[in-house]
Amino acid sequence: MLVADHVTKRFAGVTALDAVCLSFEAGQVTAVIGENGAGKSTLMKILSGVYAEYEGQIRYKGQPVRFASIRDAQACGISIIHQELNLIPYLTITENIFLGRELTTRWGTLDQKAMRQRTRQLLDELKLPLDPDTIVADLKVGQQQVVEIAKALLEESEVIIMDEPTSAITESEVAVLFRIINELRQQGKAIVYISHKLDELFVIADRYVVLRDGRSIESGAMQAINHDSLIHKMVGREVQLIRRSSSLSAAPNGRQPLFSADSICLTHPFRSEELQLKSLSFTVRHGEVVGIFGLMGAGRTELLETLFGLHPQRTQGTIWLGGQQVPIRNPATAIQAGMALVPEDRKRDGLVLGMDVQENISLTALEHIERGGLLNNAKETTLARKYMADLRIKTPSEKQLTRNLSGGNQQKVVLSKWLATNPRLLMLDEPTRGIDINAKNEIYKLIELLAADGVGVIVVSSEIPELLTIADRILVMSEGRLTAELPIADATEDAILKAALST
Amino acid sequence: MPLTLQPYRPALVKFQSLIALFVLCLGISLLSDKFLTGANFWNVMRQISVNVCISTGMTLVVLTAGIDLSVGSVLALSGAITAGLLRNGIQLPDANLYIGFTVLGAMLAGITTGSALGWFNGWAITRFRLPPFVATLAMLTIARGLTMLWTEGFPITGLGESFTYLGTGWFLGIPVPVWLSVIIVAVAVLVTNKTRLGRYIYAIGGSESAARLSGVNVERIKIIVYTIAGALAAVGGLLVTSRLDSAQPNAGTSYELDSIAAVVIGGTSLSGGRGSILGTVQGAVIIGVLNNGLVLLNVSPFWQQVVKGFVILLAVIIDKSNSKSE
Amino acid sequence: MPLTLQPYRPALVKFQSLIALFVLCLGISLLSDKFLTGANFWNVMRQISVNVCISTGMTLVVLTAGIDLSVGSVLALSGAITAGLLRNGIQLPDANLYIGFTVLGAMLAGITTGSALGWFNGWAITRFRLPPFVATLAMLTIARGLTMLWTEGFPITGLGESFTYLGTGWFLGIPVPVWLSVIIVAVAVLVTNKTRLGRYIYAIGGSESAARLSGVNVERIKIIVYTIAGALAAVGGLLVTSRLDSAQPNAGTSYELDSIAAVVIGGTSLSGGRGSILGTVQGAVIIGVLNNGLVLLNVSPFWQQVVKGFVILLAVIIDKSNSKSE
Amino acid sequence: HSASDSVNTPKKMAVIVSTLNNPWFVVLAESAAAEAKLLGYETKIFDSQNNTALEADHVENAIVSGFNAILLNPTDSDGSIVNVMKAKEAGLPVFCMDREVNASGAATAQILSDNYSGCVAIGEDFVKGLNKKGTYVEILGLVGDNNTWNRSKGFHSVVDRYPGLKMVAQQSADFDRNKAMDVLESMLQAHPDINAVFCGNDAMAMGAYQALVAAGKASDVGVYGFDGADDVMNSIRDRKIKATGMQSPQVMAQTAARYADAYIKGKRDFAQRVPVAVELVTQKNIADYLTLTRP
Ligand SMILES: Nc1ncnc2c1ncn2[C@@H]1O[C@H](COP(=O)(O)OP(=O)(O)OP(=O)(O)O)[C@@H](O)[C@H]1O
Ligand SMILES: Nc1ncnc2c1ncn2[C@@H]1O[C@H](COP(=O)(O)OP(=O)(O)OP(=O)(O)O)[C@@H](O)[C@H]1O
Ligand SMILES: O[C@@H]1[C@H](O)[C@H](O)CO[C@H]1O
Ligand SMILES: [Mg+2]
Ligand SMILES: [Mg+2]
Repeated sequence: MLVADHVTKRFAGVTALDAVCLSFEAGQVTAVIGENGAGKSTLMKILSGVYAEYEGQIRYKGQPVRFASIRDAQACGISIIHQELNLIPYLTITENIFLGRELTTRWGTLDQKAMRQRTRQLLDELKLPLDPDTIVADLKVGQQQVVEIAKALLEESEVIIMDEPTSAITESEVAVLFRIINELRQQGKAIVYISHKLDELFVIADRYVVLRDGRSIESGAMQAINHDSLIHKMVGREVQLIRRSSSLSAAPNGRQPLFSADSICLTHPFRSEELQLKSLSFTVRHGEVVGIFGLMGAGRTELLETLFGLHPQRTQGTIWLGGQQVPIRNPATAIQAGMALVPEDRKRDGLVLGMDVQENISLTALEHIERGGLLNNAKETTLARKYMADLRIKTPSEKQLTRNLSGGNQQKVVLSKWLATNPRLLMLDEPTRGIDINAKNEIYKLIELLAADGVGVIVVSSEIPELLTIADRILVMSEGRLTAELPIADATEDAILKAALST
Repeated sequence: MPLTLQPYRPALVKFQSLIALFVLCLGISLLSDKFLTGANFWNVMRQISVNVCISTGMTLVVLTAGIDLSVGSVLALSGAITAGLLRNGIQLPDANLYIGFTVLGAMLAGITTGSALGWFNGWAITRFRLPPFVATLAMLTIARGLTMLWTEGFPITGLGESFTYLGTGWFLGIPVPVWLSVIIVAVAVLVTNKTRLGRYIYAIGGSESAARLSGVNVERIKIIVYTIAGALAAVGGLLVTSRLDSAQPNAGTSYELDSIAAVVIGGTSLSGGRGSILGTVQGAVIIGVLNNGLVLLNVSPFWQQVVKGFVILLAVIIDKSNSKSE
Repeated sequence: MPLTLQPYRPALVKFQSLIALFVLCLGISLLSDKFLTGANFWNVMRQISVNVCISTGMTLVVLTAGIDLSVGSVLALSGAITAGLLRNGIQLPDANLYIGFTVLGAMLAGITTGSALGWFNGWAITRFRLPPFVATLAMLTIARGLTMLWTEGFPITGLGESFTYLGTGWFLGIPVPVWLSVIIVAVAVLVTNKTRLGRYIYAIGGSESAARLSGVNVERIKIIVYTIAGALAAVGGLLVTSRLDSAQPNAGTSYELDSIAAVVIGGTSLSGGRGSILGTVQGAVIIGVLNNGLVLLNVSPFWQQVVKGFVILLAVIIDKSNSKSE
Repeated sequence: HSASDSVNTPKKMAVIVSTLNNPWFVVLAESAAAEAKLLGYETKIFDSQNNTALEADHVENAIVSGFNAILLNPTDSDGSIVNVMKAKEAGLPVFCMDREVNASGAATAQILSDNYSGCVAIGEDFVKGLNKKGTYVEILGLVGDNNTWNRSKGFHSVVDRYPGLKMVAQQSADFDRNKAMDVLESMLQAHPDINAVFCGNDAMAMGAYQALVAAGKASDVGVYGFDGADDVMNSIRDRKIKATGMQSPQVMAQTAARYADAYIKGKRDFAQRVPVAVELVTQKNIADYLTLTRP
């Protein structure tokens, strides 16, 4: 149905796609897999008319096509859910879904009513119980992703490309999405599905296509392959996946508490009588990895932000680190005390995208690279190179702009900049979102290493398997409250979900 | 909350400046009993009508995250073109040619001039990806120079009653310029809220790349918006010219600042995507009332600027604290 | 490509405007043999030194994604304060008090004034989260009003040779204002490239939330930056005042536009995070050479504005196409 | 020998004016340039845009470009002194037009319009016109411009001696026609019963007049201006405006150009100040005056 024939795409200095050949069939879900930076999104942007300049040929229903614009591709029946959220923050859900395809009345004015109605329908189908007039900026990332999905489903398309549609949503929403994908498949649509969550692929995909370093490597039926060989094909070598080592979980229990939070409360920014965090108390021991689970909007991000001093005026409660009370004042104070926060949105809050790798890594540690009051370039480069080597950051040089790195490598840069502060307590908010299995694995290893060094780690994640792999203890949050504290031995998927749903 | 975006609070967004305006009016009327009179009301309304025209266009530009510094010069050139054609027509003595202009014809020529300059702004900005600040700064200079060339530095005066009616006449008990600005505002409100164009303007300002990915022809919309801004500056030029019965070569100098002030006081974000035409009208009224009040109270010209600066600061702070996050 | 941002190309970023500058100089020197003379060179350098001072501060502000419209008025007030203190000192006849000022003391008072006004800008912007455009627009008006109040609308003249040396003297074959601006630029280059402050300025402009999360005290840095901008505007005020041996109440009017033009022509992005001091210097030189060239070439004053506008457009377009991505 | 020299390389005169944003100065500049051209010089007009610093740039540029004389309309009587001195040091004679610089011996000669005395005359006519009693408002020019104050002071030096004449408000309209209209409209709200308006220049007088027309008070309130601009001269003829102070930009400009020509040809002894009277133009004597015309 849709065929890429020797498609090559070059960016200044990088060949993102190198003579890629592959095809997508009607009535099938084709999974495109590959490491971060393999070229998956670039290819999808070509297929959907975003990039009009490339070498090679695209054939659609047997005819060679060349989409000059997004509208062109849309008109031919190709729609796409982009990996990056592409919503206009200050417009409503309805306005976003219909952007560029508004319905109009006889008078040429916008037919708000019809659009609102259709939006409500779509949201119902996707089980997103929201008012169509809600402003998108007020939605959680996960909800925004569902809106993106709705946007792609608005028009009857022949080909629907989904570039990591589930990176920010929870399992119940994934289930809804899969039900819809199944319906689309039955209607004979071609679905292109990209995800780093390999387990999903086995549930939903019929075929797989592997991209590695911008080249198409292999394709085949999903049934004919297993988890491990899929990873092998992606990475091109064996990967030793982290499995829980039982010895680790036992160790920290006996140790001294490193960090404790006592009765942390956070009032709502506008409704001061309402609490977003309701008296949370917990501890983290030296070398312990504490996982925090919760459904979308449970308040996990707010908790980490609060501990880090981002909302000082609205915060109550106290925190101690290494026996000393740390005032909740601002991030600088938190950093000084030995805390670090890898934020949820790495592009907006984690990195200065217009700065290069080296400048991003050193940003938190500038006082260490000063000589005589001036920043020392050699020291800075040394610092950056150390982490580039330790974390295996894939970049042509430390002078590359972080904007041009793939998601996984960006995340490693964020980690580096916090490791450079030698933190005693490392807080990670969704550290592996959108990251390929290999990079994920490396991040797990790193967490393990840090813990072995005595660093306390708090990991917020929406993936229960991930928490079960790396955590020593799991806290569960629901509506701003701690609802369970489960030692890893007692932590089962059921128990965790139950606590997450309780109020 | 630094890390999350501000939520949308429709009620306050729409009427954010009203509180500041109310406080201001109350203050002045306590100090002067001439303030709250019918005659003074129409005065203020007529005086702000030019700024309302210009600022309506400016709002559209600012909503796309742009800016237009050239409005004052465009106003001057358009007014001068209209006045020149009205007075002298087009004369080509060599070809023994003389084309006279009706009032309507001359006005259309003026508006066409403004639109063309605005179009050029939009074209330069999209074609060469220039920062709007620079492109329109260049136009500020260019259009002023062209005005000087066209007028040779002299005002063009004596334009006839049917033309001056536009700026000075009354219709159904309301001054004509006020009618005109009300109509422009009404159309602009309709466009921003009820048409695709309006939707795209907000979308581009909210996130240009997301708008582009949704298939919005960003370049075209921007060109349209700058063209509208130019056309509305030209309408402002007609009003000023007609009101003074004279096109002044230095008309409109530094109007861009008053206009941007109206837009921003009215709650439109200079980074685009958020704001409204009605907010801008409120901003323009605040500035107009302030100017009027300072004169009514006979505040010394030295102190006026100081007071004006602080009132603008206060007005924006009041707005902010009313739509404040934390 | 609309959707991707420009890649990093250090060599071109640093010297982006040089090509435009070179073309400009070549063009003028082909048309006028007076252009490439030593005397004219120092002329141009001395003429741009005020803009260089102001624009250095403006660059820092713009790098944080801010803007400072008040520089012209701050310049005027600071110059007037220095001149007033130098001439009259502080006299309180009631208390039978008279405090005289040395040249240095008066100059310090002027710079302190500028810094205080800049600090106020920064404070208002961070404390009330005002858009810098509005806060500094208000300051533009306030400082101008204060200048009028302080001077009572009259220039303050006759400031003595030791003071006018600053603006008119030569030292080691180079005009003193040129020395001063070179020193300011050198320090600013050092600060932006080699200090934490500089790094934080770029980081805030690149992503304010990421900078805050990295432990940068965003508010403090911004206040510092606006204070520096005020102080440098004051230095510009001293230069103007000293050069004319007179503090003019309306000095510096619309200098903000020239200054922002220099910053933008020099390749600094108005959305912050990208740009450099040296780029700005090149921008200021381009504007200075242009002004000088138009005069040398005997372009009529009305045409000058038109030509100037187009040259600014062209200069920025040349830059753009040279640092273009793909 | 020297005659053939001057044929090969024509001598040049620079005309530097404070602003071209006002027709009055356009006439001044163009008249000076036209007269210089008539006398066989190359000329160039520089616009200082009311900015003494820009004026300094122009003087420097003129020196460097080899001009032989400067016909200067100073931006500011004090602020322009250094600029005149700079030219003098470089050996260029400077002839000031319209406005003076407050330094003796700096300029070779100053051909001046006397703002203060001109407004004294207007003040006298004003007193007469109002019969020594009534209320009035004043509209000032740019408050940072010393012409504004010279005019205001000249006017008040007369009018303030009459206790029956009461100024009820004083506001600025920046020499701008539109602003003057706005300002007077507002002033009329606070003071509906004034008898006269004194304006710092003719552009503002026209704006004021239009505000009065709009308010239906044109026949009750007398308007006084200053400059002798076309509009106002016509309006005086039509009995719409009471009086203005007629400055003669052409006369000043031509005189300055002729003096400069004489200097270049070797003459050195010039009178320091050559006053060109500002003449009071009223509805009575309007017939004696030509309107302001371009060269
Ligand atoms: N605009 C650009 N400029 C320069 N290089 C780019 C640009 N866009 C992508 N690249 C590079 O092209 C390569 C492919 O990127 P792409 O986004 O297609 O990867 P991906 O397979 O989608 O990765 P991920 O799983 O992280 O989403 C990467 O090396 C990336 O750095
Ligand atoms: N911008 C906002 N406006 C209003 N309420 C908000 C906003 N952001 C968050 N909230 C509320 O704060 C609470 C906690 O949100 P938080 O982002 O901390 O959740 P989370 O568990 O981290 O969810 P996610 O997994 O989506 O990141 C929720 O009740 C949410 O509705
Ligand atoms: O004489 C001129 C004109 O009156 C002008 O309107 C203002 O400046 C004065 O010097
Ligand atoms: Mg991708
Ligand atoms: Mg979260």
